[in-house]
Amino acid sequence: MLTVSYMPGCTLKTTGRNYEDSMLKLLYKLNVKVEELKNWFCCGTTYSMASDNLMNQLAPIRTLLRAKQTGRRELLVLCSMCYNTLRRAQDLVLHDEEKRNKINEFMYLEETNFNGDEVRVIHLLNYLKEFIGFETLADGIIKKTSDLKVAPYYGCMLLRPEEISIDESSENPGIMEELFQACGIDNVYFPFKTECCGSYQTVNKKDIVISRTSKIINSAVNNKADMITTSCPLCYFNLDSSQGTLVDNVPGFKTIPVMYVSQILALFVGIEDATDYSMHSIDPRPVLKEKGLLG
Amino acid sequence: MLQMLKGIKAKNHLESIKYFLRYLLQEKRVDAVLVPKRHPNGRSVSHALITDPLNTEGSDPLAPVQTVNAACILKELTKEPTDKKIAVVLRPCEVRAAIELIKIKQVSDENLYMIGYDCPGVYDAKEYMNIIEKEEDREKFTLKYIEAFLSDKKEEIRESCSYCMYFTADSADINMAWIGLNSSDLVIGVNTEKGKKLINDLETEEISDSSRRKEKIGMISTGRKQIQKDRIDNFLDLIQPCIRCYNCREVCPLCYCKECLLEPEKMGYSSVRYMNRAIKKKQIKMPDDTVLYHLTKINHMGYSCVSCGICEQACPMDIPLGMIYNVFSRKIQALFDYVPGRSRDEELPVTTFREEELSEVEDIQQPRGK
Amino acid sequence: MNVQLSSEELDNEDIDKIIEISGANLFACYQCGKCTAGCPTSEFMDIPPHEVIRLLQFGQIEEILCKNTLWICASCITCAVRCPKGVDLSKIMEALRQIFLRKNVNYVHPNEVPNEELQTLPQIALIANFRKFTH
Amino acid sequence: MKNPEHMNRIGVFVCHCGINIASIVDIEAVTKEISKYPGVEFIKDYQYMCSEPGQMIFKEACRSGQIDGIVVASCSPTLHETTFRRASIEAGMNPYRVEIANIREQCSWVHHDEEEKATEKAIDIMKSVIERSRRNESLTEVSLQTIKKVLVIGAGISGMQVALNIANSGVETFLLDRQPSIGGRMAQLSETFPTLDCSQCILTPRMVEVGQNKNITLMTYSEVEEVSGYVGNFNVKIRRKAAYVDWDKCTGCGICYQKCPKTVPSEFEQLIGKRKAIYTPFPQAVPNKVVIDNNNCLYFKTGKCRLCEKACPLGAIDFEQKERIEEIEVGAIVVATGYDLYEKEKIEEYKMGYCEDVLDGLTFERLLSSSGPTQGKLVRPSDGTVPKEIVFIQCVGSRDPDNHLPYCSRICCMYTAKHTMLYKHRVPDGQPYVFYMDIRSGGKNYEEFVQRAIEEDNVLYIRGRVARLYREDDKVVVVGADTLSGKTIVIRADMVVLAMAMRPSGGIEELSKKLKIQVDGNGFLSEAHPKLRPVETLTQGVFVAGCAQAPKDITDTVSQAGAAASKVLELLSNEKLLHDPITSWIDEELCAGCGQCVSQCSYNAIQLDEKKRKAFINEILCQGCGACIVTCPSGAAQQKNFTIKQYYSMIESLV
Repeated sequence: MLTVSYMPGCTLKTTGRNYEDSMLKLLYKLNVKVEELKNWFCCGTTYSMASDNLMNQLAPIRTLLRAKQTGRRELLVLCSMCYNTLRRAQDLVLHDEEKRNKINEFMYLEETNFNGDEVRVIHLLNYLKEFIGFETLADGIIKKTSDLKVAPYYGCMLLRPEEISIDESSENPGIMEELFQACGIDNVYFPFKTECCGSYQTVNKKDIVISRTSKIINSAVNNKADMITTSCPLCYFNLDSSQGTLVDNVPGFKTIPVMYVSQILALFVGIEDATDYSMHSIDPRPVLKEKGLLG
Repeated sequence: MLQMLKGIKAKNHLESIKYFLRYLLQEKRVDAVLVPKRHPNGRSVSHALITDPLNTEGSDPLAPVQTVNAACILKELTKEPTDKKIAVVLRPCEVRAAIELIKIKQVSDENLYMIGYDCPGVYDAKEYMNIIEKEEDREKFTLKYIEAFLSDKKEEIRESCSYCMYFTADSADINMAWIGLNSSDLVIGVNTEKGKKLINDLETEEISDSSRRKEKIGMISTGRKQIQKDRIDNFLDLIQPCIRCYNCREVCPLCYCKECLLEPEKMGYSSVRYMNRAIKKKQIKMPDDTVLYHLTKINHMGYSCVSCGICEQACPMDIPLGMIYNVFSRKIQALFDYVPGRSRDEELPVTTFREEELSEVEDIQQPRGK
Repeated sequence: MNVQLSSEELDNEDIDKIIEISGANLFACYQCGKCTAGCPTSEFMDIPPHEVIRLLQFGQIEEILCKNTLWICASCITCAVRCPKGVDLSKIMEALRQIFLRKNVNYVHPNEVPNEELQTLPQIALIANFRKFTH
Repeated sequence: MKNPEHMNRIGVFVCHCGINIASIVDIEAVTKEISKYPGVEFIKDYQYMCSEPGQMIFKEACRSGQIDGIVVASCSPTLHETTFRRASIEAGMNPYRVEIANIREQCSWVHHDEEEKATEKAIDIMKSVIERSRRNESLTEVSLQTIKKVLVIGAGISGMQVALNIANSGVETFLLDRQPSIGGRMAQLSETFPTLDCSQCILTPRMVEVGQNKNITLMTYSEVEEVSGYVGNFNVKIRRKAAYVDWDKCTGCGICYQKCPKTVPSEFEQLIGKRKAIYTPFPQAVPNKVVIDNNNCLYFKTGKCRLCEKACPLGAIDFEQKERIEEIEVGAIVVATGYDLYEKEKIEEYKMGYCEDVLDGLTFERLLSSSGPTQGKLVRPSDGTVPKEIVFIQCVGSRDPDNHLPYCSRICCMYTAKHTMLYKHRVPDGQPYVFYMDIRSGGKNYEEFVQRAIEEDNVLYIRGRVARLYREDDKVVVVGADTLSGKTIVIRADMVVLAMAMRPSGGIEELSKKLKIQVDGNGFLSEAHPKLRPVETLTQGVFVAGCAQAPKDITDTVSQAGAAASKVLELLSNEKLLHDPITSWIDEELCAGCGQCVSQCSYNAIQLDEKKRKAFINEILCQGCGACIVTCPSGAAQQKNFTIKQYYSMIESLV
């Protein structure tokens, strides 16, 4: 049995609950023990790019220190924002000796230092690929006949900047496609899979987010997808929640459900109770029923 | 990986080594064996080239004295090509020196089989002569010495041995091991294809657990590392007593030039010139090239120096040359990530250019600006 | 409005600060516009991203701070990934926001976010937004 | 005071260089001091030593028989060493007895505000050079016979031009190419800028001329295997690949490829056209001979077929043919290996848009070419429709140091303009768009050509890079910027042409190693000097031409080819080559045979005799760089007239 340390981040306990729940159930079924860090910190959600201010790096580094103290090499993260923030903070510490020393000096109360290479921040997708294997995952697929077509949406934070990308290419990632292909799930050509959804502008500049998501959603719909799938709680929120406004304002706008990768996988391996469908503003159940994934 | 030669049973290490050498000659695996042998009067040892198996009696490679770095003898032995195979029994520093000499083509290893052994270090030769004088059973002195070494009794070995980090002959064709091993059987490590050929149909048994040996070697290394000096602050003071006898050059296994660049006649110095210079500079030091001599020697040999310490032993003025060489050459070798005698395949640092070194040069030439 | 250029104008403390905070080399930019072409939000900006760098090259930092461009940027880092000259524009945008916010002014006022929004918005959106837009 | 050992009658000439030296260095004081220096027999100063009267004084002194060594204190030896050495020859003295003491660049110029010190330094410099010249030997230049034959590697327009120029001067030339035919990239082009004349029409006659030239031996379908020797005497082993066809019999009638059942994409057609497994690359191929591509031939793959063999009326097919190594000897080598395009697959952000209708420039040329797969009809490879909206993107992979190649590929601005015009001529109602960053149109009539495209053919030039391509329906969406208006531009294109960066053709690195010439950071061949020796390499006797050296257009390539040819002819015009005698030699008494010098020699001039345990220097290869001398711990390696003793005495005179 595999055991892995896990850092959920703030949103997976609230609006992103479906993501965490489905992931936990999925990994349980795959015989992986997920141990949440006892004492994690909010990562800051967005990486601070001001090089003269290291305060913002303390929280992610502290979380990494906690992970280091577990003695495990990997720290599993699900949220793209957490992934990005932790990875970049780690990268900073690893490659900039001066800043590493400064940060470690500041955290003199900690029992140990963080050097940058003790813990690998690993995203769920990489974890599934490297530690479980897509073939193993495929072996557990029981819904083999479904012709559900998914549009895998990556967003920004898993891919950029290039040096922290989960995949080898920031422009043409393929890990989700690979995963779906291995599991016999169709995916569509989706040229907007790496285009930004508008991110945190959703708080005070809704119009930007609406404009972005409409392009992304249209591209998925035009390419005949039944479902957009993502692994970021903010992308999920923006893509899902903006559709209500779009329906009201754009004549002929076609909606499409948005689901987390783990939600879809859970369904395919036969876990039906992983998800609270009432949290979706575009209810995926009709499509899921049509495709034989829900009874 | 170490293995035990099964056919060889002897009461102690020395005996088993002798037995092995005798075996090599008897079975005609080699035509001759070069090994330190006790003098008839029993006081000192010197190298003998043995062809008759019976003459291996009296071999004493473990005797804690080194009168010559045997790599020098190999230069003589392989000057011209012969078809006779020779097994040479060498201390680790001698193996390393020999490998360096192979690289610079001063020793040909075509027909040589290098057999190294765990080295307990040696006394200063003069001191050894004094001690052995008082010993009744000179044969047994070597064994007593090894026992003392194994039981960690502090022995007054000569200084350059006391910080030697390469006391196991891992780059020889075959190395004979005893440190950290219980048995008095002959335990060997085979490190090259050649070594494998030498023992090919002998019955052996693998030694599965060598953790105690590793531990012991680690312990000795750690202790020795602490003794090593890292810098020399008074180089000029240290070499001041030099009388320019050039003994250090004569005994150095790696000084291979036919005629030293630093011979006065090569400098083109005439009496007139000495005089002219003295007039111009008000005075000059005579002999005037001690500093130049030592610096040049370090410059020429630093990357290959194996720190055998034979130069220090040879110095009539007791200049700590072994220590000086050890400090300088370790720094030079670290620059190139080079350990002399570690491997036959490692090229001499001065004869190659690594690609990353090239980029260092480029970086200097094209500073990155805004 | 004319831009009057002079050596003093160009040798500007604020520009040095931008370079310090961002670590980006403004002067490597050769104005190819690839950042603008790829920017997902450029249509909402007063001035396009490449012009931000151009104005910085002219030392005209005030010109930029009064535009909305730095607040429209969503830090998606597409520009930095594609830049042929390795100029990290996303870091320059961050530096510009910092220059503004460090004068102790907020661009977004957390108190003014409607309560029902606070209930529905994910934490990451709120925290990220406040991090980028408040001092 | 006489030195008994060495020549000791030295004449010294001090040049004022107008006021360049004399206004700083006190010539009188120098002359006075040096005249007292041991061995100085004669001293004279003059306003301009290099002038005619100055040289007269110099020659007179040489002829007097009074002196046997000369030191000229003047400017840098790079300027006038040759002048004075030549003068000494005329006066009957060995030129290597003349040395220059540099008291201008290394003294008066750099110490112009400290006259006294400059004078002292001038004296020191002169003393040390006098010391050195005391032990100079009379040397004679080494001469070697040259082979009056030339190898040209690469038979594109550049290599063809070099070969023709040389062959027309009566020198035998081997023209080698790894392809079955000569012609290179230019044969693939449709029309050429800025005249729009047909590439084939101007190239084919040249190819025929090359094929028929008595002094040119074609070695197509061949590669360089090994190069040894040196300037004037190269020995080259050439691998003649197996064509599986006896070229002595083959007439290129083409019956075989009509019968061949196996069709594969044609490399010459950039994979949008087809060829057979037995083929000539294109109908006008020179030599007009077929080759069998054994990777695709059914017989080689399955053991069955041999239809071509049955069809060939001349019995030329030979499935048993083996590749063979041929050896040739030449006096000079010209490298003209040309270019490849940077792979478009490396542009990740465009990949989402890739389909059959996104082409690189060369493929577009084939699409335009009247001998191409569509006979010059401009249609989309995907569905055969005529593209109405066509986007050209420049600088793809070029000028992108962070992700791709840093340099400008130099021809794309012009050929893109050409592409737009050719497109408009074929599709008058179509709309071409060009994304550019700068337009570089510095050649004769080039700017006018670009302006013509913009003004007369209504090509819309958009200043900015393209961030991304993706497909939508059957269109390719191009997302770019126009930095002039500050707008993001989106175009739904029917076809996209990428002006991919140019890079040296594959295999150039191995070839450069074989030839011992250098490549630069981008893989192009390095010239000996960027301005003054643009077609020579640092290895004597090896020259470069065309895009192997840097991106360039046909005009520049042909000019450079001419330059390379003239350098070759200059070299071979001498019966014998003279080699500077200042070379290294090994003192056998001292050499211990350690071999360290061998690995230091960049010119392969040193060999080790392992039996004798001695190193030997081939003085023809030795360039006198001194690397072996520095390496040799024994002082066995020495350089003529730069011996260790000479250095010691130079130092001695200074300290």
